[in-house]
Parts: sequence; structure tokens; C-alpha cells
Amino acid sequence: MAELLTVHDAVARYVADDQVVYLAGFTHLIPFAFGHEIIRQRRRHLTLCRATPDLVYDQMIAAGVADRLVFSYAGNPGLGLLQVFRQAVQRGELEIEEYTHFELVARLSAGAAGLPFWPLRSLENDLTARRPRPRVRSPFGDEEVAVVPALRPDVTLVHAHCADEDGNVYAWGLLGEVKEAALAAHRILVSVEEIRPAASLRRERDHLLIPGFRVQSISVAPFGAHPSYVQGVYDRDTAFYTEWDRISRDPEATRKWLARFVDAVPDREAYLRLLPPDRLAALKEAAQVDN
Amino acid sequence: MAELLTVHDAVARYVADDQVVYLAGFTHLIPFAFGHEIIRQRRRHLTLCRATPDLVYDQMIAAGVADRLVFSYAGNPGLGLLQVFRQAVQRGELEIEEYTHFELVARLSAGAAGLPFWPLRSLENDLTARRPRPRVRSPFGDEEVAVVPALRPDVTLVHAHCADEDGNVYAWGLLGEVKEAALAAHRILVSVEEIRPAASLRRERDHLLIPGFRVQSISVAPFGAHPSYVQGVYDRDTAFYTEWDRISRDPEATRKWLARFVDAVPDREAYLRLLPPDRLAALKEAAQVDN
Amino acid sequence: MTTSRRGEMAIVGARLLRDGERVLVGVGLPNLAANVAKRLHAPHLVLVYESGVIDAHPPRLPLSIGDPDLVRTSLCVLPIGDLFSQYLQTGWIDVGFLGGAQIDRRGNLNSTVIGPYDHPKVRLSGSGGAADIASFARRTIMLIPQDLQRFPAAVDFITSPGHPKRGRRTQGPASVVTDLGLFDFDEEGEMRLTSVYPGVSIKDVQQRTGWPLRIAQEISEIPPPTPAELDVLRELGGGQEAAY
Amino acid sequence: MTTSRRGEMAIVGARLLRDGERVLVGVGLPNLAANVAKRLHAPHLVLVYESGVIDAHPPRLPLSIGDPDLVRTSLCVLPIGDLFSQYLQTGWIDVGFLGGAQIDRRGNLNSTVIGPYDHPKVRLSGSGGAADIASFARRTIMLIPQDLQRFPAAVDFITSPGHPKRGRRTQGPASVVTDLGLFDFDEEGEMRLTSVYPGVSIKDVQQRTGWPLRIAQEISEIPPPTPAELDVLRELGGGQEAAY
Repeated sequence: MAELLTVHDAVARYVADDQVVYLAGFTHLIPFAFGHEIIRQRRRHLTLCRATPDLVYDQMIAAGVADRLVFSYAGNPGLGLLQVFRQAVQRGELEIEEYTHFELVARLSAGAAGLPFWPLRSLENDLTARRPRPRVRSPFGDEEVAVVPALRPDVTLVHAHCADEDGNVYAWGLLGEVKEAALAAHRILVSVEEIRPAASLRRERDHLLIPGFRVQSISVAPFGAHPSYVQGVYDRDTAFYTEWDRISRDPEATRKWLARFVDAVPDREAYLRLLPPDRLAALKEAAQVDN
Repeated sequence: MAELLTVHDAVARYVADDQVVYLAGFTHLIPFAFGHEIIRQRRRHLTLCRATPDLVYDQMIAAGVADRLVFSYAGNPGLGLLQVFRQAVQRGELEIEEYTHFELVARLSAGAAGLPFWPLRSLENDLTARRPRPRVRSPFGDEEVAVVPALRPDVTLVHAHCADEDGNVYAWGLLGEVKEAALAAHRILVSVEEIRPAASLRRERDHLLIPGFRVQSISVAPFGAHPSYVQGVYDRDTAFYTEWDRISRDPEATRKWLARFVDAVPDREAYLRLLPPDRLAALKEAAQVDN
Repeated sequence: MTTSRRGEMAIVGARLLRDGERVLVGVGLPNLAANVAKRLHAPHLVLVYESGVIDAHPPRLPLSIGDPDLVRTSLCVLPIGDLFSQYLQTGWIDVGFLGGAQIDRRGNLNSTVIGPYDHPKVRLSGSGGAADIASFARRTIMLIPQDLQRFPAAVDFITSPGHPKRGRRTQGPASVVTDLGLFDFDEEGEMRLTSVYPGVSIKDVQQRTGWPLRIAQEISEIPPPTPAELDVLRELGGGQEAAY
Repeated sequence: MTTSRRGEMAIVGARLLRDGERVLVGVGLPNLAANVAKRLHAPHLVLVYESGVIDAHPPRLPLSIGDPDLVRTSLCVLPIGDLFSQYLQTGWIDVGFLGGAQIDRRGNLNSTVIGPYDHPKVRLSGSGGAADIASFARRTIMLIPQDLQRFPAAVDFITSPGHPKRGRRTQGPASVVTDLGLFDFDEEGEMRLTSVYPGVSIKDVQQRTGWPLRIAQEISEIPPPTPAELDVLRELGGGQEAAY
């Protein structure tokens, strides 16, 4: 059963050096609060997995927590490249294992179903030329399909709209590969915008993301996805995504940003106090349109 | 794009003798209006597929439309056996192909994904002893998994809460294997309780079941699932399920019931007029509790 | 105060469920028993139905696994494919709670056919999810009224696999509840009588068992239903003898 | 009235989309072009984004494939696994609408790396869904500004597969839109110039192409943007030259 822990305690207890870690969310619901906490607690030699590394992994790579990245699209959405990732790969400082979106999600689907592999139609490009996807012949005809191996993270970290006292987790909007990434993991840690009474959520069953019995811990972290977004709660801080493109081109600026916004603050609340209050208010207001 | 057709015309145009046909719905949303229309139009030599044959297939078997049944649970839910099915099998008059629920749904998952097979952990019972599920060795270790072949119905028939003018189909509550059965099919025919304007449904995106571009036809059929149910619209007519247990034990009573409630009526509206009006009203009222 | 055989079996079955467990509930007696347990010692029992319903809180006894009440009071409803692949196949279901037409000494359950499969004397409903549940739940508890037809040395058809011919799976059959007594499975995977209802003798049980029954070293008497148990049973309408 | 190269490309790309088609829209120029088409001749164009969004009606140009506006105005949002397996892999996507850093004569797209993979000069974002889309959409349309770096005879890395070395897939690359002209692929799967913008010569195009370009028998001139096209472009904020 899910335990209520601070973001600090959840990471301290369940995220360890050398683990395979998945921070879920697809543009939406990216668990930045967890990512920053992992940086603060100086985890090392992690294998970071994520379809879309986004800024959160750029920051974690810059902070030196990762040896290895398993991914399918390492871009700054709508803006171009992830500069820290780019430089790290160009310098040969980061080991990478690369897939297409479909292949990566298929790996998670296998993990979530407890199977060793997942089938999909085969695709021929220079990724599969370098790392051939094994083929399996169908016993029911002449067809062959490709298979990819299960991905089973030690820990998947999720940010969601809310949870109830029993740790049942609710989210809606873009869910990308969140559910598969969570169910594939040995442990699931969740941060939420708020805890709401179970009785008030029983009619929201279409938004149930993960039942509490699968969840290790719940942490309350308002704005825990900033600068990513939570549909209907606050919008994406596009200005920061643009700003990061500038900061991240300069290792010194990146170091300073991490020092100020991550290492110098004890938690997400303190991080939020560093932002202009009208900025957060504006993001909240922008999200209040008809959903 | 989905076309608006009567139940009669949809069946006349798209359900043909010798086809593999799937009437979807799991206890909930069973497309009885379509089933009765198939009987009325005297289709023959169908292969009927369904995880849970339920009364609708008992009636279709009694009417002689089916040569073959692909299924996983042939019971009268909560009441015991399907008497027509039982007698037909005991007399050797119906060819059967039998699975567990998981295996049958896995067959549909493969069909819906356009793959020749679907993997699952292997299971040993007298079904698999009689019809071994082939094993596939994982290229990523020593494990073997079982695989089942894709099931791709010629037509899947679905009943749902509503659709919009573009044929986008909405349903909620128990969905069982409805989505996979629909997406696995070459054609999808849908009956709905009502057509609602697209604009009014755009916020119901969590209940979107099948996008219109996948749907062949939409037919309006209020109470189209009776005696099955539509969550929040009308409840299950449990009394009829009990009555069928009695009727279906007697071939003559079954014949008479089909003659009166299926063959003698032109459509669902006429069928509904044969039922006591307070019975339908009571089923509607019972469904209006807090959902 | 007395109760029916069916009611007694439901109470004994209910006692085998522990609070907080995730139980995949079959139709009929298991459904009654699981609902008894949830109303008594196991309020956090997570009732899962193969229709995809997770964590139902039914206000009255559900009539079937597709009862609209289950949906209304559930935490969520999963497509059944997700339930089987992501929850059952992965070991997240603690207890499979099943009935059946026949059970044998290895805990194999038959719900498919009486007589030969190709020329059945009685064709039954078939597996549904039962074979999947018996294969992948951490342990299986079976509720089945006892007589020589229902307790043959080997079932006519293995629908839901028990323990293999030799040895014992770590998963699989753990307990059997009948209207005569309660059974477990020994380290060789063989069914073993562990307790009986008041007034039932070991000989009574043997006479309604189709093979030489193994008997635990100490046979206890099953405690009679408590007033609380009987109240709940009555509330659920399970006190009357019913056809099943 | 004039427009930018980027704007012109978007308009020409938009014209290639037919009303009612299901188009899987990539980031950047394809996104702009698909939104232009939907506001003009293809109101029933089904905009699908690899984030799982089906049939979006964005009120303004979406900033990324994960824009909250896409969700708000969508028919539904699928888990991306369902989108790829049940819609793309099964042939239900008519058009893959893609950008990239490099394209070659076979229509292979590179969005992974400039230079060798293990020692890249510039590491790019990688496939995302692009390779899946190029493999499984019924036809692919690519929008890419043209110069010698972007149009090499063979791309540094094949991210999204074009036509094979010999022959032509029935699916795969159908059209390429650049800032010089419009290309199709001949029956041998080789890129072929079919039309040019006003004022652009075949020689201009050849000079910015890294291989001896095939030329259609008749080269037409691309009709200039209509006032309606320019209005929509301006409305979408795509008229200005932007970095991409």
C-alpha cells in the first residue's frame, strides 16, 4: 500500500545509485520535482529511461546523475535540440541506447505485462541496422515480426493531478506512455498536485491512472511538473523552455542555474518562491479555459 | 466514414453468410438489436465469436444462423448454463473453438494491432492439451511464452451509448473486450441509444470508444441492448435472463419465443412494443442512481 | 439460529480471505463469500472481477460479474485484456476465488464438460477467466459442495489447473471449502482434510470423496457461524438455500 | 504581398493534403502546413499527433505536439502505444507528414546525427515516432529547406526509411516540399523534381542537390500563394521567418 512521504523522503528511500530509473510524462505531467530532488541528493550512475528526455533529463545529465540514457526523442519540444544531451553525446560522455517511440513503448508494454518481449512489425533503419531487433517467425503462417525486450525500471516516477488517501492515482489529458512505464516498474513513486478524499474521486474512475496497491509512495508537490504542465491546472511554461535553450548552450550558465534553482533550495516550495509569483498565476489562469 | 443506416440496412449490406462475426459487449452493451436482425434476415453458416456468448448467441444458435462458435465462457451470467448452446454441443450440432478469456482477448489484441500472433504466459489445461498453443522462445533469455493467433472478424457489431454525426462512438462502464473486438475487425457496425451533436460530445473524450473513421455504419436503436444494459441509461433485465433459462430448456418454447419476439416484428421498436411498458420504465429508473 | 449449507460454505470461505488482499472473485458462491468477508474482517479486501472491475464496494450482492452496481461502486473498470495481462499475469492478484463443477485430488477444477469433451454428457460454461486465474493468482481457494460426482479422483476435464501430477506449484490450489469440511494441499500437492463442520465425521467426508483422502494429523472442528457472520449473510440474501 | 520561404513551403505542403485524410503531423513545418490545410480546403482533415492526440482542432498554431490546446480540442487522446500499434501499424494513417535534417535521393530522412553515429559532429533529437510513421503510413510527405548539406546523395544516418536501394515500396515517400520546388518519387523510388517556385530554375535546384537530380518530363510552376492562403498563414503566425 502506498505510503505518504515527502518528495525528499521518497527519493531518499527508493532511488539508489546505479538504478534504472524512468521519469514518466509525455510533454505533460513531467515529474520535475522528483528530478530536482534526485539531483539534490546526488544520485550517481543512473540509467535514465524516457521516450522524450525533455528538459528534466537535460538538467539531470548536466548535474551528473546519469551514465546512460535509454530514449527515443531527445528534443526540446517545439524549440529544437536538448543542448546538454547533445554536447554530452558529442563528447562521448553519455552512453545511449536509442529506439523509435513505438519500439520504446513496446519495451514498456512487455514490462507491464510481465513478458520477456513484445512483438511489432519490423522496421529497417540505421538504428535497427546497428542493433538488430530479433525476428520471430509466426507459428500461424509465413510472417515474421520483430521483437523488442521488456524494459523493467527499478523505479518509475510519476506526477499526476491527484491521489486519494489510499494512494489511488488520478490523471487525465496526454498520458503518453505513463501507464506502461509505471506498471513496468518494480516500484512506482508518485507526486501529485493534491490529495483529495477518496469519496470525492469515486466518480472519476475514467481518470484512474494507477491503483494504490501498485504504488509505493505518494508525495504532495504542487506545481511538481513545472515547467511542464498539468492539464486544466497550470499550463506549460513555454518561456522557460525557450530560456533553457539559451542557458543550456552555456555550461557555466547551466551550472549556475542548477546551483540556484535546484541545489540551493531544500524543496519544491522553495523553488517556486524563486519564480515571479505572477508567472505561476498566469500559468494557472491560462489552464482554466474550457477543457 | 461512417454512414447512418437502419439496423436492417446495416445488416443487409454488411453481414453475409459464411462470415466470421463478433457481437461485442461484456454483460454490458450486448448488441441484441443487431443479433435479432441477423436472425430475421436468415443469415447462415456464420462463425460467431464472443468471449461470453450470453443469451444473444443462445438465441442466434437456436435460430440456426451459426455453424461454429469461438468463445471462452458460455454461461447465462449469474444463472448457470446456456441451454440452447449446451444442447447443440451435446448433440454435436455446433462446432466449437474454445479458449480462456485471456487467450481470446489476446487473439483480438493481435488482430487490433495487425500482428499475426500475441504472446502470453503459457497455461496448461485440457484445452491447451487438445489444441496446443505454440511456444515461442524469447531471443532475450531462456524463457518461452505461448502465442495465440490473431482473430480478425469480418464484422464486429457494437452497441454503445451514443455517436455523433461523424460516427464517433461513445460508451462507458464495463467495456470488456469491446475495443479490441472492434479494432480487430475488417468492418465495424455500431448501434447506439442516440445520436448527439459532436459539439456536445467533445468534452466526453474519455468515453470515446471508436473514432468515426474506423466505423462503417451507425444505426439508432434505443434499448438496442435489451435485455442486456447500458450503464446509466437502463439496467439489465435480470427477470428476462431468468425467463430465458426456462424458455431455452424447451425447444418448442424457444421456437415460439423467437417467432414472436424476433421473426414477427419488423424492427426493435416493434419488439419493444411487445414488452410491458412499465418494465422498460422500471429498467430506466433503476439505472438513474448515482453512477 | 441455523443457516444453509451454502451460507455456511460462504462464511468459511470468507474467513480464508485476509484484509487488504486482492481477490479475483468468481461467480456464485465465491462472490457471496468475498462479499461476506469485505463486510466483516476484511474491509480493505480489494474485490476484482474478471469483467474488469477493480475494487468494487457493492451495496448489495452483485447478481453477476457484470452487475451495474459493481461498476458504479468501483475504483475503476479496466478493459479485460489489461486486467489479465497487467494485473493477473504479473502476479498482482493474491487470491483466485473459484467455484467449479468438479475438483480432484490435485486441485484440478472442471467447469467445461461432464463426460468426454467431444461427446459431452453435460456441456458446461467453460473456463472464462478461471483457467487464467488458477494459473496466475498467488493462491487459489475453491468453494464446491461435496459429493462423489463432484469429487472424483480425476476430473473429466481439467479447466483450471491444480498442482501437477507430481509435486506442488508455489502458486495454485491452497484451500478447498465444501459443505463437509475444509481442505488444504500438502507438500506433495495432494488435497488434505484439515477440519470439519460440527457433527461431520472423517468417515462422512471419505464417503463423499472419490479417492483415498489424506487427513491432517490433527483435525479441528470448524467454528460455527458467529451472529455477526449470520447477520451479514442474511443482509446479502445468502441465507436461503439457492440453486447453484 | 510576399511571404517567407517557410510560409511558402507550408502552403505548398498544405496543398498536398486531401480533405478527410488522417495525417500524422510532425513538429515544425509539417505542423504549420497541416494547420493551414485544415483551415482551407481540408476542414475534415484528421490531425493526429504522435503524443496520442486524435482529430485536434487547434484554435491557434500548437507550439508542440504536447500542446494543451491539442488535448482540449481533440476527439480523444490515446496512450501512445495504442496509437502506434492499433492505428499506425495497421495502416489507418494516410499521410506521414515529416521534417528532418537531411534527405537523400531515396527519400531516407535523417533526424539523428550529423557525422558518424559514434562520434557525431552534431547530435540531433533522434527518431521519436518519425521512423515508425515513415515505415507504416500509407504515404509520406516531407518538408525540408533545400541546400547541399540537407540534400546529400546519401544521408549520414537513416532515421526514417525511404524507398529501398532498389525499387519502390508501395508505401513510403511520396512528395518532398522544399523552398525551391516540389518533388515526387518515380517508379524506381528515386526523387524527381516536378515543379518549381516562380523564378527558380532547374539549374538552381540541381546546384543545391547533392546528386544528379531526375527531372520530370514537364516541369510546372508552383502557383503563388492565394490571398486566402496568405490570410491563414498570417493568422497562424507562420508568415514571419523563424528559426527551425
